[in-house]
Amino acid sequence: MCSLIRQVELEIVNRYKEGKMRCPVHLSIGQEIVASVLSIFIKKDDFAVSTHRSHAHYLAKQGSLRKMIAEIYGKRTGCSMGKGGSMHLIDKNVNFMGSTSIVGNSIPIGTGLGFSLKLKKKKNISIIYLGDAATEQGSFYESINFSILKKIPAVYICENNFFSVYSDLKVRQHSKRNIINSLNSLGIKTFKITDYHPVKLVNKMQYIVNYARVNSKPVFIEFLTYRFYEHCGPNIDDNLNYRKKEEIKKWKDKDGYENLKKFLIKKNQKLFIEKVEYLNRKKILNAFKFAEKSKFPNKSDLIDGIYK
Amino acid sequence: MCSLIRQVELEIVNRYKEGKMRCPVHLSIGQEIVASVLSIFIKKDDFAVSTHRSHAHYLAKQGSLRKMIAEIYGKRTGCSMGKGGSMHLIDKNVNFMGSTSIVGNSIPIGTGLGFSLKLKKKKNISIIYLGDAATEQGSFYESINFSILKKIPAVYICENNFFSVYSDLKVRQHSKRNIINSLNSLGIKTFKITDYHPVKLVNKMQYIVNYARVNSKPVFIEFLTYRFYEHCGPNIDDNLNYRKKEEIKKWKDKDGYENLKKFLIKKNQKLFIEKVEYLNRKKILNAFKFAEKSKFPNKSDLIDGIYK
Amino acid sequence: MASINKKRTISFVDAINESLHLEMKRNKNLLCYGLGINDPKKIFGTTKNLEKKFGSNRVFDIPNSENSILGIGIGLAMSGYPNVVTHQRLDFFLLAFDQLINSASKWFYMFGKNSNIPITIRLVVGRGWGQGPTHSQNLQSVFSHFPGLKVVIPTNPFDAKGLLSASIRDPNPVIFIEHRWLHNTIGDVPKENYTVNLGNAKKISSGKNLTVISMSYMTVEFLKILKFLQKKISIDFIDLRSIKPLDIKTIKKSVKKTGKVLVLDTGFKFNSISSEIITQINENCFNFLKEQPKRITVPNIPEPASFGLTKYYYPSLKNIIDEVSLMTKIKFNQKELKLFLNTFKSKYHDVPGDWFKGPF
Amino acid sequence: MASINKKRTISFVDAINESLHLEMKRNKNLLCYGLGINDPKKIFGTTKNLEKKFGSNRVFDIPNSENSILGIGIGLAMSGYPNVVTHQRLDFFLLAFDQLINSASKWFYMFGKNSNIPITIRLVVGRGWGQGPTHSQNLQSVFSHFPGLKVVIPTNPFDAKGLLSASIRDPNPVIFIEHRWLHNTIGDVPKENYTVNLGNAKKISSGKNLTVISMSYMTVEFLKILKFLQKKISIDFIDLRSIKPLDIKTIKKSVKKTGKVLVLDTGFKFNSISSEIITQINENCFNFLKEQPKRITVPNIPEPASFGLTKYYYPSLKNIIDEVSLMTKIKFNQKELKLFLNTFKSKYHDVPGDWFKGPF
Ligand SMILES: Cc1ncc(C[n+]2csc(CCOP(=O)(O)OP(=O)(O)O)c2C)c(N)n1
Ligand SMILES: Cc1ncc(C[n+]2csc(CCOP(=O)(O)OP(=O)(O)O)c2C)c(N)n1
Ligand SMILES: [Mg+2]
Ligand SMILES: [Mg+2]
Repeated sequence: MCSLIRQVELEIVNRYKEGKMRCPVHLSIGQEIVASVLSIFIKKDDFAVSTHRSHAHYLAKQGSLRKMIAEIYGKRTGCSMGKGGSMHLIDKNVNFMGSTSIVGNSIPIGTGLGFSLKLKKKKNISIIYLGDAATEQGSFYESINFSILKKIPAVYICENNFFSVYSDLKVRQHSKRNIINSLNSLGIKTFKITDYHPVKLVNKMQYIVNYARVNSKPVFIEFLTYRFYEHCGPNIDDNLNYRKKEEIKKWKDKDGYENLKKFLIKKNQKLFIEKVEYLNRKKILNAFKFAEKSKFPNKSDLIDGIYK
Repeated sequence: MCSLIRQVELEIVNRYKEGKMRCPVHLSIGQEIVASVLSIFIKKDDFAVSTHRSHAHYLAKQGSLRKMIAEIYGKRTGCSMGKGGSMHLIDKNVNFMGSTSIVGNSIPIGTGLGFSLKLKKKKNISIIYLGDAATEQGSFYESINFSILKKIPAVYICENNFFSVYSDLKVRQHSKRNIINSLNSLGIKTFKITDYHPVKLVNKMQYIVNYARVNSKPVFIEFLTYRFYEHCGPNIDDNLNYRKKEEIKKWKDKDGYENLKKFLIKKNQKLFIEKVEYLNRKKILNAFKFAEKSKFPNKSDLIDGIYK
Repeated sequence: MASINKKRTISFVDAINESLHLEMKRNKNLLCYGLGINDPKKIFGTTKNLEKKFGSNRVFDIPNSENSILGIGIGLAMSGYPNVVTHQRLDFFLLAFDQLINSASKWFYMFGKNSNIPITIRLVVGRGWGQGPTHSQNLQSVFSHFPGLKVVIPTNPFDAKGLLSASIRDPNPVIFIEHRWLHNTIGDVPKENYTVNLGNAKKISSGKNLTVISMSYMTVEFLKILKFLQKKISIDFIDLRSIKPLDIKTIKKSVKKTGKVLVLDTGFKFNSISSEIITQINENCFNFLKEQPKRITVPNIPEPASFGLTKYYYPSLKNIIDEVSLMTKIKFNQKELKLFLNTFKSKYHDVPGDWFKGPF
Repeated sequence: MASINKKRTISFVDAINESLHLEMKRNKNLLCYGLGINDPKKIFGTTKNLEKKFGSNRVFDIPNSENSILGIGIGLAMSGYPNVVTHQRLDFFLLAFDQLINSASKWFYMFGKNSNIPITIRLVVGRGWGQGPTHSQNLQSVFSHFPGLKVVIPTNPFDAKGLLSASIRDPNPVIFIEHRWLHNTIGDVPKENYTVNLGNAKKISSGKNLTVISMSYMTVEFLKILKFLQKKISIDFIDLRSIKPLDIKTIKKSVKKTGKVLVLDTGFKFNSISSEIITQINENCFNFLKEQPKRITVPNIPEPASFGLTKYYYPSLKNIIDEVSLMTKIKFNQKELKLFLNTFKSKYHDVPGDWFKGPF
C-alpha cells in the first residue's frame, strides 16, 4: 500500500507540469506510512473521512485509483464526476465517505458517521484523518467531546507534520501544549506514535484499532510525520527555507516508506517488492490512461445534482 | 457586593410581573459569591466580559446600577440606550466591555481585550465569565489555546451550575471529563474552587488573580455553583423537577450569600450588614425610580448607530 | 390530500409535534435532537413525548456545539439516519455556517451525486419582549442564496405539519423556519400524516387589483386586514410557504393578471427575499407591470430590545394598508380605518397575544 | 486626491501591500494578522516586509481558529487596536459567521454606540484551476444583507490601495473582498497614502444608451469589451467598488438617463446583489425604465472543479455582448465580433493569464 501511494504521488509529480491536472494537489509523500499501516486493519464497512491531503487515505481505504486520477483530471469518470477535484474525494463502494478542504470540517462529519455505527450496533469504526492545524479548530474539540459522551467508535488520526501550509507549530500552539494528555483528561484514550519500526508500528496500530472496535469507544492517535513536497503542488519547496535543512534530513532518514523497504529487503523480500512495484506501476499507468481517455463532464452535468 | 447583587435581583423578581421589564432576565441568585469575591481584586482598568447571565458580573465590576436597571426597562438612559436589553450590558466607564447572549460568544472577545493589555504592557487582566455550557463551544477551546500561545493575562471564570437551561451536564459532557486537567495540559494554570469558606475563598481568589496579573498569563477557574431561580425569568421552577430536591437543598445550604452573612454575624458584624443592606436598598430603589422615570428612546434613536 | 378531513383545531406547536411523531413512526431511522429537546419545556412543547415514545437513542439532547452538531448530523444523514435538528433561536445557528454552507448545501453536488444529506434544520425566530439584536433575526434571505438548500416557512398549523413532514422526507437539507409568534396560533389540522409540497406557494385569496406576496409572520399580519381591504380592493394574496424553491409560476400568473405587486418580508430590507422576488417579477412580467413593485420589510437595523423602539421597528397594519391604498389609488374612510385598526389595539405591541407574560 | 501624481505602474498585490505599510506607519496601533501572513509566500505577496518593518507584535500568524480569531480581533478593535485580518479564501471565513454577525456587525448599535469595531476583513476569492465548490464563493450578497457591515470590492490597483486605506480608517467593520484573478493586474498607483471613499461607485465611461453596473472581476471582463461595444453603443459604465453602502445616487442618475440597465455580478443569482440593485432601480427609476433591467451572474450552482465545466459556468464575453446587443437592439457584425473575441482566446479559460501554472 505504502508503495502504491508513493508511486501514485510521484506520477502526479511527474505529470503535473503537463497542465492537465488543473486543480490544487496536496501530496502525501513522506506521510504514507500512517494510512498504509492502518489499511491493514481497516474493514470495508469501516468509514473514513479526510482532509485536503487525502490521496493516501483514500487509497489506503481501497478507494478506486482510476476514479481518483480521473477526478484530478476533472473527468466525468472521476469519483466526484469532476466536480470536487483533488480536495473532494469519495468512494462509497469502500465507505470512504468524503474528504473536504476546510480545515477541521470533516471531523464532525466523521464523528456523525461513527455515531451511525453505534446506532446500528455494528462492530465497525469511523476513521477521521486530520492535520496538526485541525487540532486548533473548535470543531475538533467539540467532536471529541461528543464522541466521548456518546461512546462513538471513532478513530481520530492526527498526522502532525509540524506545519500548517508554511506556518510552524510554534506560531499556532504553545510549546508546552500536550494534546495527548489534554484529550485524555476529557475521557478519550490517546496514543502518540514515536516508534516507526514496521513491526512495532503494526502491532501498536492493531491494538489501537482493536480497542476502538471492540469497546466501541473513541481513540485519538498522534503521528509525528513529515511532508517532503510543498504544501500544495508538485514541487519540492525546501528552497523557501521555512524548514531547517537538518530537520528535513532527519525526517528523510526516517522515511517510513524507505524504511519499510529496507526492512523487507533485510527479510529477503526484495523480489516481492519488485513484483509489487511492477504491478503498481501497471495499475498506475492504466489509471492515468483511463483518466486521460475519459471525457470531461457534459454541459448538462453542470446544472445536474444541486438537489437530489 | 454580594448583598447588593442579591438585593437587586430580588427586586427584579418582585417587580417583573408588573410587565415593565419587557425582556428576558437571567438572574444570578445563588451564584453571586463568585463575582463578589472577585470584585475585591478587580481594578478599574481591568476588563470584563460576560454572558446572558451577567447582572452579577456587571455590578461586581462597579457597573452603574441605574443604567443597568434602566436598560432592563428599555429606557434611553440604559447602559445600551435600551437597544441591548438585559443580555447586552456594558459600562465602559469601568471597563465592563459587554455581555452577549450567544453561548461562548464573548470568550474570544475577552481574550482579545486581554491581548490588548499585553500589547500595552499593562499590569491588568481581562476577566471572562462563562457558564459550564460554554465550555462545550469550540470558541472556548480556541480562545484558551490562543491566550496560552500569546501569554495573555486572561482570567477565565467558569460558573458551573450543572445546567444549560434545563439540560443536565450528563447529556452534554461525559462524567469522566476533567476539564481542569485537560486545560492544564494545554498549558494554562487551572483552579477548581471547592471550599466556600469566605476567608479561604478570598485568599485563593487573591492568589489566582495575582498570578495572572503578575505573570501576564492566562488562568482558568472552575466554580461549582447553583442558580436558585429559573434559567430565564423571575420564578422558581423547582416544580419542573429537573433538579433533585436534595441537590437543591444542599446548594441552598451552601448559599455563599447566606454563609457570608452568617460568617460576618459571627464576627459581630451584624450592624455592618444592616447598614450595608439599608444603603443598598436606598440605592436600588433610586435606581428603579430612575429607570421608571426615564424616557424610552426616541423614534430617531431607532436608525441611529448602525455605523459610527 | 383532497380527501383529508380538516375538522380538528390544534395549535402550531401541536402540529409540529404531530408531524415529528408521525414521521418518526414512519421512518424507524429518523432522529431528532437539539438543545433542550427532552427538558421539561420540550422546545416550546414541539418535542413533547418524543423521547418517551421513541427512546433516547433517537431523541437526544446535545452539547452546546452548534457547528459540530450540524457536522455530526450530516454524517448521520449520509449513513442512513435522516434527522431533524432544532435550535431555539435561528441566531445561535450562525455558529454552524461552515457546516451548513461548505458541507450540507453542496455535498450532493460536489461529490458527484454520491451522497445526499437528508437533514431538516428547525430554526425558531424571536420577536419582541426584548428579544433584541441576537434573538430575532429573520435570515431566510441568506439561506436562500445558497444552491442546494431549501428554505421553508409555514404560517399556520396545517402547513406547519405538512411542510415539516415534507421537509423530513426531502432528500436534501431543508431550513425550516418557525416564527415564535406563530407557535400559539391555532388552525384546522387533519390527524393523518400528510405532506405539503415544498416549492408551492398558497393562494389565500383571488383578486385582480393587486398581488400581495407574503411570508412568515407577515402573512398573519396581512390576514388580519385582508377582509377589510377586500371590501374595496380585489386582492390576489399569496403566502409563499417555500422561499426556496420559489414558486415563481404562481407569482408570475398573478402579477400578469394584476400588474401591481406588494411584497411583505420579515427580513432586513437590503438583499432580502423581496428583492429577489421583485427582480424575478421584472424578468418575467416587466411588460405587465402597471406600477412599480413595492415591498415592506423590517428596516436595515437589528431589532432593538426596547419596548419603546420595537414599536417603530416593525411595520404596522396601518403601514401596510397605507401602501396598498397608495398602490391601488383606493382611499379608505379614515374614521372607519381607525375604528377598524382599534379592534387590534392591544396594550402591548411586543407580544404575540395577551397570554404572553415573558420571559421568552 | 486631485493633485496626486498617477505615473507609476504597480500590481494589485503591491498596491495592497503599500496600503498596509502606509497605514501601519500612520497608525502605530494598527495590527495585521492572518494564517500565513509571515510565511515565505506572504499571502500572495500582499504582506511582504510587514513583519520586518513593524515587528511580530503587530504582524502575526495565527492558529487555525477562524471564529475565535475574529472575536479576538473584535476585542482588540474595541480596546484601541484597529486591525486587519486576512483569509486566503473567503470560504474559510464562514467559520467566523457568529462573531461577524452576532458581534461585529451589530456591536456599535446594540451597545448604544458605546464601542465601535474598526476591523477590516480581507477575503480572497478564488476562481478556476480546480478551486471548486469551497474555494470560489463570491458572497458579497450575504455580507451586505447585514446592517452594520460595509462591503468593498476593488477592481484595480489604484482603488485597491485607496479603498483598503479607507477601510482601515473606517470606524466600522469592513469586508474587503479581493478577487484572486485581480492580484496580478497592474495599474497606475500614486506613491502617497490616499483614500478612496467607501460608498462611491466609479463612473468608468459615460453614455446614453445603456447603463452597465458591475463589480469585482466582472468589471475587468467588461473592460475588455467596452471599447468594442462603444463603437456602436454609448454606455454608462459603473464600477460599484462598494457594495454596501451602495451608491444608489450614481446608479439612479445613470438609469434615469439611459432607461436601460444591465447588472454584472460574480455571485450566485438567487438573492444576489444584482437583485437588490434592480429592486432599488425599480423603487427609484421605475418610470424611466425603457426596458426590463437585466443581470448576468454565475448560475445557482457551486463552482465545479473540472476544467471541462468551469467553461460553461462563468459568463463569457460573448454572453455579455449578446445581452447588450439584445437590450440595445444594436447588432454586431458576427464576423467582426468573432475576430474580436478571438483576440482574447487563450488556450485555457480557467487561469487569469498564461503566467499561471497552478497550483493555486
Ligand atoms: C478553515 C480553513 N482555514 C484555512 C485553510 C487554508 N489551508 C489549507 S491546508 C491548510 C493547512 C492545514 O494544516 P494541517 O491541518 O496541519 O494539514 P497539512 O496540510 O499539514 O497536512 C490551511 C491552513 C483552510 N483550507 N481551511
Ligand atoms: C450558541 C447558543 N446556543 C444556545 C443558546 C440558548 N441558551 C441560552 S442560555 C443557555 C444555557 C447556557 O448555559 P451555561 O453556559 O451553563 O450558563 P447558565 O445559563 O447556566 O448560567 C442556552 C443553551 C444560546 N444563547 N446560544
Ligand atoms: Mg500539518
Ligand atoms: Mg450552566
